Amino acid sequence: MITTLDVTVPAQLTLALVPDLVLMGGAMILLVWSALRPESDAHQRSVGVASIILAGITMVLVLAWANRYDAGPGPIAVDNFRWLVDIIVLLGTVFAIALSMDDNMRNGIRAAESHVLILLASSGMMLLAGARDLIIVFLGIELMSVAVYALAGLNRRSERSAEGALKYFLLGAFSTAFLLYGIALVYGATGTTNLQLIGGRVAMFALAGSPLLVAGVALMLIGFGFKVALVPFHMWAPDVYDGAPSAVTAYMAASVKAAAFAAFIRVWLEAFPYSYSAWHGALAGLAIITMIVGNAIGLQQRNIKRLLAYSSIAHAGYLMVAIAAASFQGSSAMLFYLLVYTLATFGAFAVVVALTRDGQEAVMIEDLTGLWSVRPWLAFAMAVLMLALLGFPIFGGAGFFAKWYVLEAALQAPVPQTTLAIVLVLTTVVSAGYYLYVVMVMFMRARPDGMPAPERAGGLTRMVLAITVVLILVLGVVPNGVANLARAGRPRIDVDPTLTTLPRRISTAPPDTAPRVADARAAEPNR
Amino acid sequence: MSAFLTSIGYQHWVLPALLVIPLAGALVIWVHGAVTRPRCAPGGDEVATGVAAAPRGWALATFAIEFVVSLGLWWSFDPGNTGWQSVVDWSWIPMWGIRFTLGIDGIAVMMVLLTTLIMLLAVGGSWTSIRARTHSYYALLLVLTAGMLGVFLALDLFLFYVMWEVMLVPMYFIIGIWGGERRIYASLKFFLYTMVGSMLMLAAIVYLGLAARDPATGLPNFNYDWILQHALVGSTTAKWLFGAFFLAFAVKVPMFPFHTWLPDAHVEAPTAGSVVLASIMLKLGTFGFIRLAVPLFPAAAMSPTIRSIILLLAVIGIVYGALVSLVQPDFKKLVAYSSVSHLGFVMLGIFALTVQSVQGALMVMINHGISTGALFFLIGMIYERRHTRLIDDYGGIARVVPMFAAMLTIVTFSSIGVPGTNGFVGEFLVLIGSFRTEPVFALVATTVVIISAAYLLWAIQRILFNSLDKPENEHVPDLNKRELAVLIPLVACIVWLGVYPAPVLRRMEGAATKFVSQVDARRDAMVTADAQSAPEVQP
Amino acid sequence: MLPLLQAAAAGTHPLQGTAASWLWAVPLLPFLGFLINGAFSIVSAYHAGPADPTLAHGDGHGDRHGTHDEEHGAHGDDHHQVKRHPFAMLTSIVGPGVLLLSFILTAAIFFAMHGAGEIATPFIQRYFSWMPVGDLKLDAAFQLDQLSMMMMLVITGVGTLIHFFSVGYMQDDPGYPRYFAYLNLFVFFMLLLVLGANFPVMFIGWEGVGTCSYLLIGFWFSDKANADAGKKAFIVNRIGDFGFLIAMFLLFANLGTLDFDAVRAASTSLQFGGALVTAICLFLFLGCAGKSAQIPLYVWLPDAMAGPTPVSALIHAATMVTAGVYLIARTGFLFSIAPVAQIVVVMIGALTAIFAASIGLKQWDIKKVLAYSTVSQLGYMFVGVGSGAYVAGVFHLVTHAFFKALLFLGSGSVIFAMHEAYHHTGSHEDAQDMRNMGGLRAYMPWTWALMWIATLAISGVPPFAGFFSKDEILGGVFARAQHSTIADAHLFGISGSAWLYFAYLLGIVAAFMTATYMTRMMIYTFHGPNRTGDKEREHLHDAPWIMTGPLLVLGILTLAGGWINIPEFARFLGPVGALERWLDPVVGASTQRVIAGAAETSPGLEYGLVGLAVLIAIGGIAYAATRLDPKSLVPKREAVPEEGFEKVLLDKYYVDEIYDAAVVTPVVGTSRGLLWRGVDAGLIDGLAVNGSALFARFVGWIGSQLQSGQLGTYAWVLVIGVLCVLGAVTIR
Amino acid sequence: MLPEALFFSAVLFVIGVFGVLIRRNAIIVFMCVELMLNAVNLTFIAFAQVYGVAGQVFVFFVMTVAAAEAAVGLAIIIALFRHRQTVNLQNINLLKG
Repeated sequence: MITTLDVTVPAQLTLALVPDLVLMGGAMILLVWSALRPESDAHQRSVGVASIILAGITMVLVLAWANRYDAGPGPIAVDNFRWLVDIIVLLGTVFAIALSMDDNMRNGIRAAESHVLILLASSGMMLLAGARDLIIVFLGIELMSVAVYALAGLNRRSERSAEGALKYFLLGAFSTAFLLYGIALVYGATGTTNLQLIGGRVAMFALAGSPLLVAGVALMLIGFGFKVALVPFHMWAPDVYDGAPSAVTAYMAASVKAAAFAAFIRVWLEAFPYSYSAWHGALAGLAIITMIVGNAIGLQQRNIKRLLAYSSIAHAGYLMVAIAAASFQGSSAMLFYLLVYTLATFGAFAVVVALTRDGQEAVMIEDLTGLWSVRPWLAFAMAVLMLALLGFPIFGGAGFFAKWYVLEAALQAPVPQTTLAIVLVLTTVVSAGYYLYVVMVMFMRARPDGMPAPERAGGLTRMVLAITVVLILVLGVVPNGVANLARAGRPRIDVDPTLTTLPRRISTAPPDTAPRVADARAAEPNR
Repeated sequence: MSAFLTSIGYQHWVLPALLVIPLAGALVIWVHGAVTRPRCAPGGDEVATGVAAAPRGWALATFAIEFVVSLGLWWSFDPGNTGWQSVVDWSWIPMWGIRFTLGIDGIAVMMVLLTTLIMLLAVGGSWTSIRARTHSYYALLLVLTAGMLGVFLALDLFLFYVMWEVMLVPMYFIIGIWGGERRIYASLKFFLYTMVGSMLMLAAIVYLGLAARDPATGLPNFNYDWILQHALVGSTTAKWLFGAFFLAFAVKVPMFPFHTWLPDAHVEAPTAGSVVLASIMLKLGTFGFIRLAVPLFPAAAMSPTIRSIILLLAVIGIVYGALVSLVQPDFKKLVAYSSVSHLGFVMLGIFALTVQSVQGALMVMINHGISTGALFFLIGMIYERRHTRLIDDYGGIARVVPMFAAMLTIVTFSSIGVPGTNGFVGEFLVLIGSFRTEPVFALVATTVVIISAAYLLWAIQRILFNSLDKPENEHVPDLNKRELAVLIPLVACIVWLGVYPAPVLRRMEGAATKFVSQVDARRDAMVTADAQSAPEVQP
Repeated sequence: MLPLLQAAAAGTHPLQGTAASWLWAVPLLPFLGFLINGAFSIVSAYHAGPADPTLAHGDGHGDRHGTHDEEHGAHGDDHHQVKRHPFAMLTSIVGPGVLLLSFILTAAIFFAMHGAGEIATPFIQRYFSWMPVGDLKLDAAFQLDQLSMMMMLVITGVGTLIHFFSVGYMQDDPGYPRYFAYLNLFVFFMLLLVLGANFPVMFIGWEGVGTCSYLLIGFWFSDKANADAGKKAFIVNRIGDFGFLIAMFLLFANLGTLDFDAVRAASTSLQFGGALVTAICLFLFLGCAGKSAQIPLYVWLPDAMAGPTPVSALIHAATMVTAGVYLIARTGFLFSIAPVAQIVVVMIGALTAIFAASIGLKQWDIKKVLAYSTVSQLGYMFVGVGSGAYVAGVFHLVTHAFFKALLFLGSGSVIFAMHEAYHHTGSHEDAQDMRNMGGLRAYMPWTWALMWIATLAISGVPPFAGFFSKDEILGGVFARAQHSTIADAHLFGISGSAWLYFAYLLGIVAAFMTATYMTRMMIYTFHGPNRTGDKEREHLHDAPWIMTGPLLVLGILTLAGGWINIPEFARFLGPVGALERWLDPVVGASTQRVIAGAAETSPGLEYGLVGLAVLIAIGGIAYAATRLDPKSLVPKREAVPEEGFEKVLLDKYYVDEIYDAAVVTPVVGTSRGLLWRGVDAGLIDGLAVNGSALFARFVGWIGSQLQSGQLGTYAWVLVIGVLCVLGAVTIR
Repeated sequence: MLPEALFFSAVLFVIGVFGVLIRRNAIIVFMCVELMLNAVNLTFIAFAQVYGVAGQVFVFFVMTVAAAEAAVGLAIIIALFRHRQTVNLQNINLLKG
């Protein structure tokens, strides 16, 4: 019998958390160092470099830990899903720090601790990736969020930054309360906070219809929905993205979302597969409305950061399709998607960073007019990134495969998600309206006379841009390696031996409307 | 000839080579452009400054090589063999069941040859009309070629889809950057319109690949032949899937009422863009019907209701396109609407489902590619001189530009379908074949022989004939040698295919017959299976 | 039948190895001429443009005036230095030369055929496979039989004469080689039409001649009226071609073949008078009505006079317009089993004959008179072939080719002379209006004499050619009205017999009108005082011999043409019914089927009919000669406009205007207003396409309005979302 | 006992929600959020009566996290106050659209 949070088993906690702990510890040390010296550009950069190195070390550690260590069904998951999410998060971390070093220079931000905050947020994300207990989930979310609240308000000279941070903080805390309440209710319904135990008990005691559980699931859905910016819990996102420094925005749009989604899908796959019929309607509805509204409002945007914000909302909708599939196909698809999405988002924000001038309030699409004639490579990169976000084959590189994988997962699910698939493809067409608008402005409008060419982008920005674009394009032709990893990176269900003897199909709902993970796994061919 | 081709292992490398050559050419031009960019003033007149010489020269050379390489297919293709030929089958993404499979049948061969020929000529048509950013232009043209050929060659549905989308982007840029006044609107409309259809097709392809999962490995499989045999879907599902494919292809064809992107795209695109759109891209839609939509879902496509609806739309398109052409003030738009009419014939031929009508549809595809391509070239040439496409801005210019007039007249006759030109062969076969199964539709479609004569003759009368009453038309120079070199191959094809189409028909006969018999047989088989209430097979 | 066919296929046809194996060269020679003349034309006209046309704005191209003046020639009205085309000499040799060669070859084939004795089956030459598709096996094949032989003689014979005439008529035209190129091409297609061994090959010729007609009518394309006329001819012809196509489709769908021979063999399986064969025949006749200018599709032919006059003679009188008659004779085996269709053909023919004749009565343009006359005469031919009197119809086709070509060429000479005269003085008068002529007999005696011969012939005065052929048609109709399969059929509840009698009556009346308007034309043109003008008058003279020569030959043919099919009552003239015997293998069986074994008309009745016809002809001439006073005419510019019914006739019953109002305007209006602006731009593009884009933007706009920046709003939306989710999971 | 505790905590939670919705002062809104968190804590405690110590452990975590959150949150509010001289949320709407 698994007990909740048995701290006496180091293998389940301490050892399993070594990479996270290294990152956290390192971040603490860097925090102290960053505070030791007065604020200056040089200091900011050196802390940044150190942060990147730390993130790199952590990544090496993650790679070393992967496939080496088995912890059983404890509060910390030790599976490929976690490691892959860690890698995606750390990749984002490196990009974010790199961009933020350049962006800080442009905006006159000298706060060296910004990089450390990113590291701290990342450690929260890594915790989320490995969380198999609702307590850990909560801790991860909060660790991540508190750091990001601070990051959002990083630009102390900017009123917009402060406003964004305030909105993020208040609404974030508000929604955390819902999440927490949901956790409490689920705990009340099942008596445990361990995900796999919840799943097992729901099945064993036929709790799928229990009002406490259903309400708890719904509130947790809302809590996660806020973190990943689902409509109608999305309203903070455009404002916060707009106000925060571009590098932080990228980090929020990509990594925060990736980590939240990782926890989201793990909770849903491990804890709530047997309450499928309870949550599926609401979740699918949120996915549909998110895809539609996100893309539709995107059409109205002229500020690139807001445009990318709505784009990220729409992408959250697409990812919800993978969750709605309620299968390991879905989680693999999500991993692949998150990686590509992280690359594309950081790439796009790198362009924003490259276009930012000091003292400029916001980068508007009009600033891109005729970019092709003055900064052809930048325009080319942006076009690729836009097409990647659109999910266009070859020219959009891996963006297409990401969508492809999600579609495949949706249609291959135990209950094929045909409606969601159709909404996904149709709203993709809507999204073409604004992605192509960006491309059009860059290539098809002549640059007005007298419009200054953007300053030459910083080296790190260009590096981020090059890496993301090249990776996207390469993965767009040969996705094999990453796709194989993503397929291998499924959450592991360490089935509780006490549950195996019990009938699995206890449920208040009719049997065929309540597909289970077990079914999903059976449907998944053995490979 | 075929012995020589065998000795160089032609059929083993030709298909990938056809894709690689243009891409390599594009890469060379791109790199050249990137290296020499500082010398070119962006947006400047690169023809006058000589910057354009390198890219267009390279493009011409690449397309010439491409054409010569593809020409071997004429001999290496074995008309007696109805299977896939020159197949290459490489692994691509094994875990998703995606392979890189190329192959040709009689239909694809002709389409490939048409494509390589038209693209070669398109360079000639762009020679002086594209004056800015020539490096990018020719590189995009080459990429576009690879995409279009990929669609014709793909035997893997995934690959088909990828290629289908790949050709969209270069065309989007070609219209959007080098197009006319309303190019931005037109290019976006073109892109979105096409994408609505193709995204649904993507979902359908995924569904099919999953439905045809390999029982041994559990992997989806997107191989065309495999899906044809193993993707068993229930009749309702099949109708939905067919609907998705239908939309994708119907937009591309374009069938009434999905055609309104075409006039805008045609009018705003630069000459070569219009030519490629009309000559090749529209054919991809009908090719899609022949290759995918109909054979994959014969029972759905040929179910009485759906079939009648499609035939009705086709015939409406035929008549409607012709009538709307009648009143167009813009010659390019006129030809665009006439394409709606012509492509309606193709759809009629395909869905009438007789050997004659299908062969006729294929001929119309080729003929329309040649004649309408030539028409757009001619419009482009006169546009370069007078900078107007409005019919009323001309009049009587046959006196000033006799060679242009001669060419335009011949091409017009071909488009009208005067016997002895290629246009007649296709239309005649479509109609005579359709009449056997769908006499009423064929009858209505036949009335268009009258309207088509009316709109085209009226148009060329107002351009070439009547009195030369506008002073600015009095000193328009006639076609130059390069332009003649572009047109003469097309005119030669017009006459050749009108007088002696048998070699082409023979090469396509196997594929067309196979299409008809296979669809017929599978339709009946599926209807019988349905009657026995076969359970819905879930993927 | 079948063994014979096989014998033919096996190459044991009696014509095998004779001159007939050169059959392919007959059409190919004119085609060669087309290529050469076409090359002359284009090479001389073409000045290569600059390599970069965008930069060139017409500078440095002052040397292209040579090509500017194409519109002049016979029609031009400016003073200009006559400058012959640089290739004029070569064209003059090649153009008529190829035709002459072709005619000689045709004659050789004719003699080979004549010498070979009775040939029961057509001589079919297959050259290559044209459209082999499934069970449709279309070959590029020629078929030589007595009918096509006869047509070939007419085409190449009359064609050669007209080519020679053209050398004189067109020599100063800047488009001289182009003219001959078109003319040669026309002859090529016409030969294809008559030689084709299956319907589609015939159809190539069928549309090909239409195309050439289009090009030649619009030869002086700088004048909008000419270009309009060409276009109109093509489009109206296309209406007919629609019928031809449908007939082919019906044949193929039901009989599975389109070869004449095979269709003839398979036609025996068709039900006599059945709906299918009637439909086929009616659709075929629609084709004929278009090509041969019958009601309701005759409207293009009068306008077609816009072309050069020799073109009118060749295409719009002698050859192309008779293609419909040829087609019915060729497919007589179908028509003879569709009596209802035959009634339709006869009636349309008869109505056309009288309708066009009545319009001819009031035309002032000399060519227009001849044009309506042609329409009217074609009506006669259809009465003939429609009533199953195939030989009579074809006979009239041949004689009409002679005398109408003569009339047109004669009128060409007149116009040529008038034009020259006006040209010398720089006058801008209408060279074709009879009111400007008068008394030309004194200036152009040859033309006068020859045209009178033709007039008498067309009026049906013995012993000229027209008399025999027209009489045979009228006699044939009368006989069939008495007894035939047609007489037994019913249309609209009226017996075929009554229809045929009615047709006969119309034919008689039309014959009277024919004599009248032709005499009117001759009197106004050649007799009475001259109205050309004092200065101009001295320049009037007969045309040069290159033009008058062909006229002479045609005059002889008009005189003697009737001899080829001498009727029983005139057996003293020579061998009776030579043409009938010659054509017997082709149309004999069909004719017999229609006659259904009826006895010959009684000699008494026959003499009566002939007498009536002659009376009518002479009466018509006398009526015109006595009632018309050329002295009262004034030149065109001084003439007062007609009123009343005369004006209706002059304006051709306003048929063109009615077509315009009933067909053209509504179609164009609907297309523009409803289809293009309404459906296309409004409904599909505006509502569906841009509408859905707008709708998406509207949704986005609503969403972004909600995004007010107010934290309170955000919290409210969030809580509403919470309630919705809670509701969704709890309420089922 | 359990139903009463749950009901009470639910009422507290809803009060907190309404506070967030209605009040316009950033500090008070934040206090309302804290109220909601404490409502949840109450729920945990109530369930801990049934299931054991885990719920109580959770409450400690929540309290700690709330404290950390408060620190960051107040800092943000102060940062904004420096710019705007107000913490009234109605006046804070630079970012919208």
